[in-house]
Amino acid sequence: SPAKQAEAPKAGGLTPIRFATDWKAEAEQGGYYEALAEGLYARHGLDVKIVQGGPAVNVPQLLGAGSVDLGVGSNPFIVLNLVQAHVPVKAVAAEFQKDPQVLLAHPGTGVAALADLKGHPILLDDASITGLWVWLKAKYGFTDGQVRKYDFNNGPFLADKRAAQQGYVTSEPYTIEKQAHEKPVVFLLADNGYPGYASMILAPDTLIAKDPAAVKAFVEATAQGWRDYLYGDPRPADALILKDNPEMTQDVLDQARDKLKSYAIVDGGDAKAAGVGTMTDVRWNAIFDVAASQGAYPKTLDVKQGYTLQFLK
Amino acid sequence: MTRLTRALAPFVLIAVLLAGWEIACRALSVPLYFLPPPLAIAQALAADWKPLLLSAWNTLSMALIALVVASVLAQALALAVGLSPIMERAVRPLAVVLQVTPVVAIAPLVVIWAGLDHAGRAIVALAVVVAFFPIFSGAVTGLKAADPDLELLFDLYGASRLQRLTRLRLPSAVPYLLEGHKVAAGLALIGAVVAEFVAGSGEAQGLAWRILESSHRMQTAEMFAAVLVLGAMGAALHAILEAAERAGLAWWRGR
Amino acid sequence: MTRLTRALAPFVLIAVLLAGWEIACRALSVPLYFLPPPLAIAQALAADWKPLLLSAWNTLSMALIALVVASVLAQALALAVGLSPIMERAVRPLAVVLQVTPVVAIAPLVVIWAGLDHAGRAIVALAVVVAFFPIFSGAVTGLKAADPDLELLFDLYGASRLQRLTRLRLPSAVPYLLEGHKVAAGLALIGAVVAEFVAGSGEAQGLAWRILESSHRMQTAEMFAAVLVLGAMGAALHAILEAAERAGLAWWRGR
Amino acid sequence: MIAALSEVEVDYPRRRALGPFSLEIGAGEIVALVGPSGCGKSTAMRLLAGLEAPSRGRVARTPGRGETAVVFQAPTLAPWLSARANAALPLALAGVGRTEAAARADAALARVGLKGAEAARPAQLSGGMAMRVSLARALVTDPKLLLLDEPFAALDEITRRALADDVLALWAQARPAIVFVTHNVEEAVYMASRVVVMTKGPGRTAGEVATEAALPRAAGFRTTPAFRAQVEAVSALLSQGMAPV
Amino acid sequence: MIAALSEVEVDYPRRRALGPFSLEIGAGEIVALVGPSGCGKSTAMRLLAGLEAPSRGRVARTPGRGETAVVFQAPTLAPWLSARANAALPLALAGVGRTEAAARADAALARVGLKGAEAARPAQLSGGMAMRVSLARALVTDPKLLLLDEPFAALDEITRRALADDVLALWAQARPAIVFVTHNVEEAVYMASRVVVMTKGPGRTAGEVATEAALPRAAGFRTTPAFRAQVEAVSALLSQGMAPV
Ligand SMILES: Nc1ncnc2c1ncn2[C@@H]1O[C@H](COP(=O)(O)OP(=O)(O)OP(=O)(O)O)[C@@H](O)[C@H]1O
Ligand SMILES: Nc1ncnc2c1ncn2[C@@H]1O[C@H](COP(=O)(O)OP(=O)(O)OP(=O)(O)O)[C@@H](O)[C@H]1O
Ligand SMILES: [Mg+2]
Ligand SMILES: [Mg+2]
Repeated sequence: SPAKQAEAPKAGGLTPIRFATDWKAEAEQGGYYEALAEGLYARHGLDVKIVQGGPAVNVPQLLGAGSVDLGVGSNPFIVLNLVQAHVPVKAVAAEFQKDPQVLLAHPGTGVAALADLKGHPILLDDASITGLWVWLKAKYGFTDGQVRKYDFNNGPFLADKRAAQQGYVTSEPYTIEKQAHEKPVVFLLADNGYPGYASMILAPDTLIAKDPAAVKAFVEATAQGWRDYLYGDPRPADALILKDNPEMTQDVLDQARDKLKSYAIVDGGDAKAAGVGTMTDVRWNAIFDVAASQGAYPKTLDVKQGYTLQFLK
Repeated sequence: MTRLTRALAPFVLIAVLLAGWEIACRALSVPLYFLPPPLAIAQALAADWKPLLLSAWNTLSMALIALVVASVLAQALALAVGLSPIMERAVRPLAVVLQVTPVVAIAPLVVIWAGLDHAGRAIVALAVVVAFFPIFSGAVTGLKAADPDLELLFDLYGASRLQRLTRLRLPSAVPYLLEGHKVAAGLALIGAVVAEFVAGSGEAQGLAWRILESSHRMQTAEMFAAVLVLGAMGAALHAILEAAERAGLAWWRGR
Repeated sequence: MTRLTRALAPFVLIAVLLAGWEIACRALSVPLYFLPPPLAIAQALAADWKPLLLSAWNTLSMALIALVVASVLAQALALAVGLSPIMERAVRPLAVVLQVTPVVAIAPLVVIWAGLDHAGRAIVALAVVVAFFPIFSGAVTGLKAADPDLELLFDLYGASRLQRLTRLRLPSAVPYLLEGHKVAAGLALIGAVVAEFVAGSGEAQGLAWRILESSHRMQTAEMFAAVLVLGAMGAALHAILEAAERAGLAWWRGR
Repeated sequence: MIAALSEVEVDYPRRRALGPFSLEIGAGEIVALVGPSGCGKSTAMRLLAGLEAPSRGRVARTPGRGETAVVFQAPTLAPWLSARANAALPLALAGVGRTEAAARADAALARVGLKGAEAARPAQLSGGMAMRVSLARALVTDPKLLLLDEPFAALDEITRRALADDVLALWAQARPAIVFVTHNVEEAVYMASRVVVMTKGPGRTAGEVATEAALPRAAGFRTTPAFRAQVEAVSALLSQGMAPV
Repeated sequence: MIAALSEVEVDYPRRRALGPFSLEIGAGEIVALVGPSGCGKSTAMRLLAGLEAPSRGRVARTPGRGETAVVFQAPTLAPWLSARANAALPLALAGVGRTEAAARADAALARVGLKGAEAARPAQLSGGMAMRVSLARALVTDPKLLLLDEPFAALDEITRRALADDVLALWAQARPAIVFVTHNVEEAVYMASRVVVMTKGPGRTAGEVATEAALPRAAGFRTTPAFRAQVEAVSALLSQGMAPV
């Protein structure tokens, strides 16, 4: 039970933290793994255990039930959903200033901009349908009828020239090119005005109230982890990732890390000045305006309930 | 009185269970998003009944088509197999492989085959895969359940394989076929839902869409409401098949 | 000769199908990631057989535990229900609701209830949900399939409800129970896989993880190899149950 | 009075099966029921056993639960039980211990000439053997009312006579009321204190023939003129009852 | 010769069911098989029908497929078919048209006294009626070999005699070879040109009694001294065969 975990004796004086990621170990979690591998968490007084996610792992639910202490929120809609469902969980840092989400289309089909995808079938996963799809509909007038299920298998996309598909800038463009020898047209949503953060650290209110120091320690150690992963020696993290996820390969990790840097996913935007993990009220309000414009959320929703800036410098 | 008791029994048990659930939720103050109490589910149901019914209809129609297709295919294959023991030994393992093949694994292939513009076909095909086996297995078992003395009689009169199949084994299989369909009906329904999870489109939003949406938005009460509608559909389908089974068996036994 | 034919039949059919598949793949030059030809799958199998077998064992053990639990629960509940028609009317709709409840919907709750560190328990519980219904339904149907004249005899000798259940209805249900278990075995296997899809975290080691992983990476040949292993397990389990059914029915009929 | 049917009628959807028909069975009486095929004898037996309710008329019965034993027209054995377990069934249901029940069942099976077949399953028995297991099952308890529906029909003359004498010997000990259906008129007269003849279906009473001679019969009873006369009387009633009315 | 068993034996796992036993059935012959319950009569019938193979010995048969008709000891009707459809089954299997098959089945049912019960299901028939449907099914075709396993056991004396005469009339038309099992010695002598008596199981031949009188029997045959003498002879063989050897 959650209560018991929280009061479990600290191993060697370290605070035990179970941290749930939103996907199997990959370069997109490099900062967390680097912090763990380099002992940054331990140096901050934390005994962190990373619980791998997957296509069906629902991090907010795990947090709400107290099964884990901290977790990754993939996109800001998750935070809005938490607020709407009155789940006492908050975002405490945003590791990705730009969401790496992309839409992919086939080359030579006349799709030159996102707006051209109107009427095309678009393959989206479950989380994206309740997330970025809201933004896409609002901005481009897409309709639900275009949505097709994306099972993280590129086959259906490759088989249909009219199709578009979601992806991570760090992952799908590379794998598709490798598999199908076709360079897909890539639209980074963030470059098209999508305001969302990604890879946010979520913390339950109880933990924030009871042990704010631990939360702060985690946020700081993670920020350091990201800096080290991107600009230091990524090998400790890579080794851990490859161990947790034996299906991962080094070439995929390398190209993903390159993309994280070249697109300035982690250290672009506000982070350039304010450091890794930063969030702002302005940005959150912008996010909420987009999300609520389609009627998916009541205008009265108090977005401030969903995040706190108290752990950021 | 007893008739009333009988008619009310399911409702009484359900009411008792629901009351216990409601009380437990309140007593332990379980958060709504974790496990919603029945009243919250009822509210969600009342608020959303219109889109829910529409989704339910979408799912049900897929499931019914799938059930019919599965029924026809499974029985046809069982009959073909019933004509020759060698065919049976050859086909049966393949049927098992089909049964244990995860829908998620073959969904992309089926989607490719059906084309992205025909999500409905893909859903039906996947639901057929899920519902196929109990009917096939029941048919194969039933085809062998004929009275051995009647089998001797058919030997005696020099019945052809086809005659034996249609005039003896198929009628003998009726009780097993009915049972197989009862199990398959639920599987067709859940198969349609699972298929929509993995191969659905936004065009005809079935219950799976509602369930996933509510689940991701942590609106657990809404999710339970959708599951409840699904359960009610399943129960109704089952009740219809149960009645059909009773009538079928009475016909079969001749009393 | 015929014996040989019989033993070889499944393999011949499979070989023919595989050959057709291989030829079609080559003739149409289907890309490997869409639909791999059998030879590619065989290569994947040969390359990965060690981890595959380990994963298969993990999945199989979960499925077997689930099958046993489902069997015990379903039969116990069917017996309880068999004691009173009112209980039956009350419980049966709930069983149907359980059958049509999508594993995906309840998986998060079950995972939380089982505890994140006991993914195995959650997987077993979910697989039990999937495998439960055919056994329960078969048991309920079978409990009613007793010879009406024997029922009269039990009336006459003033048998108690329990006596009637254990000495008449349960033995009469044997053929239906066997059939139910045959269907449930495959469902337990696929249930374990699906449960692992939705409840497994990165730590999970079963076949599901391999299937998903290969599917996501479009290593379709590897995915088919894993599905093939799953299918082989299913076929083996089915063959065992089939033999058990034959023996059970021969015992039951007394010849 | 052990059981009585008063003016009973049994209707099935498209067919009347029996009646109006009346029959009173006194304590310790042996009554034979004869009549054409399909006239409602088995139906009447089910009414006497309390296993069916009449569409009209009244059925009165005094034996309590477990005090009636029936041999149905078909063997009605549980295919999954051995001959011994089938014969022991009424004892098992009455809570008699395993070993005692088995011993008594074996004795009953021996009495019907099935020594050595105790472990056989119904599917391994011949038609007549199965019927005898069914008879053993009825004899294994100590019933107040014994209802036998053509118990000896599948048996050869010699086995048949031996079993008839056996049933009479059993009767002499405990004096249950016995009603039995037979198509063998001589058997009816030999065994019963009263032979009730039914008309063709839906069966009514065509007549009754009572036998004065003491039960069980003295040796040589079958050759007495009284016996022959009664057989003739029953046969005459039968022919009468079968003529179109 | 239509069918012959030469020194056949049938073994079941723990029990010998028959033999060594020999029997030759000539064309147009009527043979009655009598013997104690469980001696292997039904087993011998299955051998004659070609439905079972002996453990030892040889079975020879000349009738082709569909030229043998059998009435099993139990009715063996399809519960989902009406009496008419059950009786018409051999015709349907032989490819006879629907209307003709139904007409012939109705005629066969009428012959066994079941006019009016054509639409009834087996579950709605009495024991004797079901057995008669089974008999009608055997009579509906034109078999070369007719095997009847206690066809009249569940029937009253009058119906029984009428049916026996009916079978004989049928025989007079087409002269099939008939083998029938019965426990009624008088019936055996009345109907058969030859009565084969079997010993108690595993059955061997205890003896044979042939009847000179022409078939079908002249009226009053049952009252001739020859008839009585043959009945006595068969009964004597039976008692002998049942004595422990
Ligand atoms: N499947 C079987 N397994 C074992 N024993 C069997 C089987 N079928 C028959 N028997 C045995 O074979 C013997 C002969 O059986 P059969 O049915 O031929 O007897 P029958 O002469 O027809 O007797 P009845 O007059 O009672 O019908 C019996 O002792 C019976 O127990
Ligand atoms: N379930 C039923 N539905 C319709 N009719 C039935 C049913 N059961 C019996 N009958 C009819 O009731 C009548 C009497 O049947 P019953 O079995 O009592 O006859 P019976 O005198 O025992 O004949 P038998 O000597 O042939 O056994 C028959 O005409 C039969 O067709
Ligand atoms: Mg009767
Ligand atoms: Mg016999």
